[in-house]
Amino acid sequence: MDLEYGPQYDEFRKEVVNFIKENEHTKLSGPARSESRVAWQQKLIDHGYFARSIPKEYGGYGGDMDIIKLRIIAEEFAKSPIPKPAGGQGIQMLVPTLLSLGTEEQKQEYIKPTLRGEILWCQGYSEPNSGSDLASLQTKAELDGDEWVINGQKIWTSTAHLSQMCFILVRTEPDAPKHQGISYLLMPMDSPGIDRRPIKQMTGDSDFNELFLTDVRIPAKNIVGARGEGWKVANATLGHERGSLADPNVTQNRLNSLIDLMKNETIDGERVIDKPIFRDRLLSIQGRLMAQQSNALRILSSQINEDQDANLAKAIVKLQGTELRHELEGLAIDAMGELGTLYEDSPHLRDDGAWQMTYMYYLGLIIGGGTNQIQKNIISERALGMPKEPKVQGA
Amino acid sequence: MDLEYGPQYDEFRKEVVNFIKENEHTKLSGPARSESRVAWQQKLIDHGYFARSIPKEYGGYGGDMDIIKLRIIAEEFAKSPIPKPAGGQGIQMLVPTLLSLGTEEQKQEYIKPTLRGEILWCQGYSEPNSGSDLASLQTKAELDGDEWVINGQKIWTSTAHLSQMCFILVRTEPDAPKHQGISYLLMPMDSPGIDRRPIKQMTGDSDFNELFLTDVRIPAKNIVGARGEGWKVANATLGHERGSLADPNVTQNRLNSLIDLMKNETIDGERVIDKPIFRDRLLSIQGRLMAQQSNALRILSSQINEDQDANLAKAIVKLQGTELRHELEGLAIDAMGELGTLYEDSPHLRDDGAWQMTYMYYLGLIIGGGTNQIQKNIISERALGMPKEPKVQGA
Amino acid sequence: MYFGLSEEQKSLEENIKRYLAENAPLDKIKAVANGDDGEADSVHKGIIELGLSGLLVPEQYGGLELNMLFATVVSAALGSGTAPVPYVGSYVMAPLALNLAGSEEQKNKWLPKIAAGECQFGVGLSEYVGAREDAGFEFSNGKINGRSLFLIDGKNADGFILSDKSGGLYVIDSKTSGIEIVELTTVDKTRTSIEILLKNVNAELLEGSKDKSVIEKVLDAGRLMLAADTVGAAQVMLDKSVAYSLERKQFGRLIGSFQAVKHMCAEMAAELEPCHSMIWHAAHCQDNVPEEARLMACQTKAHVSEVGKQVSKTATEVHGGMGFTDELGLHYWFKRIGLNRQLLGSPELVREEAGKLQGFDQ
Amino acid sequence: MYFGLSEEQKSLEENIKRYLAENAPLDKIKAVANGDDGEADSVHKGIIELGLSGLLVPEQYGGLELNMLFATVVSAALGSGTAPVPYVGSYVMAPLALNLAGSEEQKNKWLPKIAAGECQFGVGLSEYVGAREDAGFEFSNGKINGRSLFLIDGKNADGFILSDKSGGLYVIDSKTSGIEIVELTTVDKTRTSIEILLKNVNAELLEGSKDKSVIEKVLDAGRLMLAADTVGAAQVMLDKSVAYSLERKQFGRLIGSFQAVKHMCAEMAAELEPCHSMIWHAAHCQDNVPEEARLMACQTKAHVSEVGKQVSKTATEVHGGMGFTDELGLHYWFKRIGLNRQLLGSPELVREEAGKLQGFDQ
Repeated sequence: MDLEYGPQYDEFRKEVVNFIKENEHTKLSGPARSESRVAWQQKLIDHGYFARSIPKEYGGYGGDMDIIKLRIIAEEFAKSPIPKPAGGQGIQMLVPTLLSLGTEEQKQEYIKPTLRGEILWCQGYSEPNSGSDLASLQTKAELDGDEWVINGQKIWTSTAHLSQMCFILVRTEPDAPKHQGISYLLMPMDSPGIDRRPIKQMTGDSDFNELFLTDVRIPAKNIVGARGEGWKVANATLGHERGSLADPNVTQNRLNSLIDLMKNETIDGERVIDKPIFRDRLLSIQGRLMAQQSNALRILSSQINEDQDANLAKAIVKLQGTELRHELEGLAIDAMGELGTLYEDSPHLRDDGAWQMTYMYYLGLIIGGGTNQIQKNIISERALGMPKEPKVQGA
Repeated sequence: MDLEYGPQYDEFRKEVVNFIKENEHTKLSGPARSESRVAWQQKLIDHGYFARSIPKEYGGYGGDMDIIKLRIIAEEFAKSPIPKPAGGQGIQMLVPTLLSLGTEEQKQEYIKPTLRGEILWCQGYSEPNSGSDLASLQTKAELDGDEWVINGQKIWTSTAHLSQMCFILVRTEPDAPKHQGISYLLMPMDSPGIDRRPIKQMTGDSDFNELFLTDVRIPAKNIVGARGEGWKVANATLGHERGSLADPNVTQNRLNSLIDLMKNETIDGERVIDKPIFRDRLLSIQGRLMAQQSNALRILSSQINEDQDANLAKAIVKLQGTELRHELEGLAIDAMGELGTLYEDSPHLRDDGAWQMTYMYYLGLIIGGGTNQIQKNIISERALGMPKEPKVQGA
Repeated sequence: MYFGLSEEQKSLEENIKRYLAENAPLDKIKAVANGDDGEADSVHKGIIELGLSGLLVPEQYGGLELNMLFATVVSAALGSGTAPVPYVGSYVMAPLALNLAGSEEQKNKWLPKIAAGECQFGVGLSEYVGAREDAGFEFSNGKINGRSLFLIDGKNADGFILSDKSGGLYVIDSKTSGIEIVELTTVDKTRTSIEILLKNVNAELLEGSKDKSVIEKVLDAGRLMLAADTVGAAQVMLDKSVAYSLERKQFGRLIGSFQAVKHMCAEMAAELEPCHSMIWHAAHCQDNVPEEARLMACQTKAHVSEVGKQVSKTATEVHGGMGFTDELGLHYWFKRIGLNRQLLGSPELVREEAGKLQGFDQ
Repeated sequence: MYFGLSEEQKSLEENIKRYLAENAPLDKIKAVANGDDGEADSVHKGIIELGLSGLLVPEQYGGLELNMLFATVVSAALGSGTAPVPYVGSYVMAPLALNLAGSEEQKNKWLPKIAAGECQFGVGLSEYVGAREDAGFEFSNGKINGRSLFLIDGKNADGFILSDKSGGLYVIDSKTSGIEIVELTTVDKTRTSIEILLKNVNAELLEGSKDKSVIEKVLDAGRLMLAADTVGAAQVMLDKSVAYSLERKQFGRLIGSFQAVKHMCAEMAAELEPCHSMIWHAAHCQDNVPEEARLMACQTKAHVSEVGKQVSKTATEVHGGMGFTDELGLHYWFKRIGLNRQLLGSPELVREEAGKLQGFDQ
């Protein structure tokens, strides 16, 4: 057991700290893709604080894949108000996919501008009738000469209004078994025939969209992997998304805010944290969070040390993390009582209404990215070796 | 809404109260079936305080089926240390079955001595490989002349060592679909070929037995209902068992004891009930119990008033009641801390060790009488109208 | 012995549900949530026509003089429709307070108007239940100075009833000078809440409220109404879940045929079904068994709030991504249940009170 | 950076598990539970031969001088086998207390014997953690009068270590006159507990324990060991559940193919898997990060106790009726987890302490 990163990293951490100090007053202006944002991304890449292990030829830093260095970067950036590297589905999901399965031409064309924030991507996976059962998707694409012609409907597409490109799953081999008839295409969002409708959520925001696709034509070369291999291509990156939904370090920040809140809020002049029942709920949540943080250390360690297996530890992160977070936010609401129901622009609002907002948002995340019921299927089947849901007669 | 039983019952209640007062010093001696116990049962029958609505010709009181009178009897008996009417599976399950489906000869032969406590019955339903899936039972009976010859194995048979008779489910039509191949037989426990092995439980007691049946011969007439109709016959009485496992009035008595316990136990000299966290758990359990008590009133009302539907209210009783009871007993253990782990004949034991015993026993009841997973299936399918578990390919 | 609703109560329930289904369907609820006060007013007028404003007002003041069980049935029905109307404060707590503690003059001034649907009341008991942010006020020489938070039904009200920390109740005409009203937006936009700031405002003590049993009865009634509202709303969420699971297919099967979904629905039903009996029972105690009424009201509010929280979460999960959309609108019920949980005491606070009622602290 | 067990730790864990599988299988556990002390003694001897008694004793006193992570690995392994041996009190808390707070003479007297497996200690901290039944004692002029409850590993012990209410630690030779021992039977018959009554009993203060950090370290270590024991036992209950569900058929299918059973197992795994990391992490803090050790120990004890309770219930349910039988014997693990939950502070009490450690009461 050794939780030190080792003295060999001290020098590296110093460099990062210095960089942050020199740049901590950086302010980014303008919308996504604005000049200052792109310049900042490029600066981070130049220093190896972003896109660190992506080859130089595709616009990355071209460094070694050193998990500890990545960790140090994340730790130090988290401590400072400095602008963070951009994220998003293009960077988290598309870039790794292209790196492992894209053609040379695709890598050259898309990775660099994606990393620099010049191209934003959205994801076209779910459909109204294909949620948990994603592989049953029906949006189809047919090859017409050197173009794919896409028809169908997608849902839960986030940031569609900001994106230039969409990586989309479509059915290209209608006669193949459902998992083998899917292809992974790269669709420019300015193609004629794309109609977008925002989905208003329970939070009041509209983070997601429906896409209606009517005879959308894109070049035939815009396929990643072979025809019918889209399911495999997509699955290569699904894991990235799930883990990022429930990072215990982020939850720790929320817990700290909750402690502050409970020290400040009063009932008949008594601090909420001095009420043993509320305090016990807080402590109980803290205990669960500490377990998840230890679990996260184990996962980190398994990424550094090849001999370590952390499959089960990884499989539970989304389930445990989203449920805990939802509960934490719920405790904050109870601690505030009536004040906890305030929303939007109300007076007396605490923390800009973040508690109610996040309480609902995390209920959404319990559902999204593979519902927690699906997560339990996955844990039991893949990690515990229990049987898959048996085939049903007549289905 | 009217929770009064009405003035017309005042006279009846007075009679019951007088009877109890006159007899409250009654002491029963000797084992089951002893003369004094039988005489007491008969006395209760003679007054209509037991077997009230069972016809006189079969040894009952022959009164009207008046739920409120039954309720008044139960209420008043519960208040006094007077010996209660005998219960047991013969009285709760077999007698109602014979009354509705038995032959005239069976009614004449068995009901009266069962009511009087002269014949005790055990139940031969479950088998080692047929628990939740009871209808898959394999113990078989073949007709040989005018005798059934029974071979097989039963499990979870309670009071088998005390019983003179067993009502048993056996497969008599091996080629019929599983629910249609079962018959319901009445087996004397002194028949040659019955071997009994007690099952020691986690509580340390052995309330249950395994029965090994080898060429057990019983008269052909000892069948209730027709050949192959045993499943229907058995199901006519299963409901009786389930409801009785989780009576909220019994739980109320336990809650009162728990309150006393928490007022008496101290930690560093402070009463446990003064610790807000324990008190809140107590109050939370009380709230759930109050809901279940209201639910029980609704069920009672539906038995009195034919127009009232309480199907869902009934369907949930076993699930909710056993879980709540297990939790209540668990709180008592936590309230006692280390002292709560004491067992058997230990010094410092509270209430003769009843809390640990019942905590474990109710975990058994969460499992027994149709596991709570099966209960959830039943609730969703029968009360909410959701589909049955679909047939699996190849099963 | 008959435990349940009378024919009259059932038919009132059906009338309200039918009225709401026809006149306040989801698209109107959405309009109200988006700020269309006109829609809210028209639904409000409709429920006045159904007689709900005068339900608890004595006949001599022009009301129907019905009991708390009727009021509970109404509240559950309004909850099931997430009805965008004032009720708990304006037509339950206010007339109760006025009738129990008001002078003949005060009663004559307000109760007939309430019964006729001509007067809406905002009711603020938060300082008595557990004051936040040092809210509170002073009353002397007929004047109030201070502020009060979370007046239920307070927006556009014609009068206010406020309690001070010790349970004394004051009535204020909303047209009196010195009142500043601040709207409080909550997650649940089907109902309104306000804060009022009071500077030398003329107010009248309801003399009878010197007897603490008055505030207790008003509070018990309010809590029961909120619990009933939650039960009504939660039942709809369960019903919608079952219905959705019998429409929606995934993996070639109705999702309602998956054991996980079946058990989620069974667990909701198992928790919720006794809550119907519990609110009826609590109402019966307020009507007929005063010595059990207080404990029953506290425990009903607390227990139903916990069940409601669980049901509203589970039902949303059963609906998958659709449960999160405004289009399906399930969240209006979710938020309604969420607000009820916090009003007039969150479960922890109310259980604390239940413990004191039983002398656990002695 | 390496978060996990070393090869040496893994092999120690495997050795203990192998030893227990061979020498303390279920029928021996049953024999011990039925009062066969001889069987318990032979298993005890075996674990001494594995070096466990001297694990934490410094080398200069003949021990292995290993750290808390090793001790945690051992405790989890013993819990997985419901091993009927003294460990937490005798070989963890006692040598820690003696080594941290004893004089050179006291160390020389006891530590070599502990390391050699010639001396078993009963440890009683209950009065410090939260006294029940007014238990407690007075120390003056070298004599103790009073009584102490729940001495872990106290039966047949050669020495006792007791803490008073303020955390002072005393060592007593069990052969001293004036001691009366009362055996306490708990649900978990794989381990023993006693009460001792003391009349003018010669006792020695461990001088170093005037510094409160000693009792704190001993208590942290004891709590972590109990948590580890629970994690080991709970993991076996989960493993047995999965295995049983892949053997047992009902309705023509393995019960492990039903979604309800799969989800029960998934929920157990999801709760339990992080607990392994948590106990390792807590041990690491005790070894290397003293400023985090106390909070981590409290929270680990509390959290693991809650998870253990849930897992032991769910695992029993997965086994159906068989889970309730002595034949299958699953209940030995259930009861082991149940006892661990209450020893050295139930979750509520330990969380209360965790709150104080963070200054929440200030």
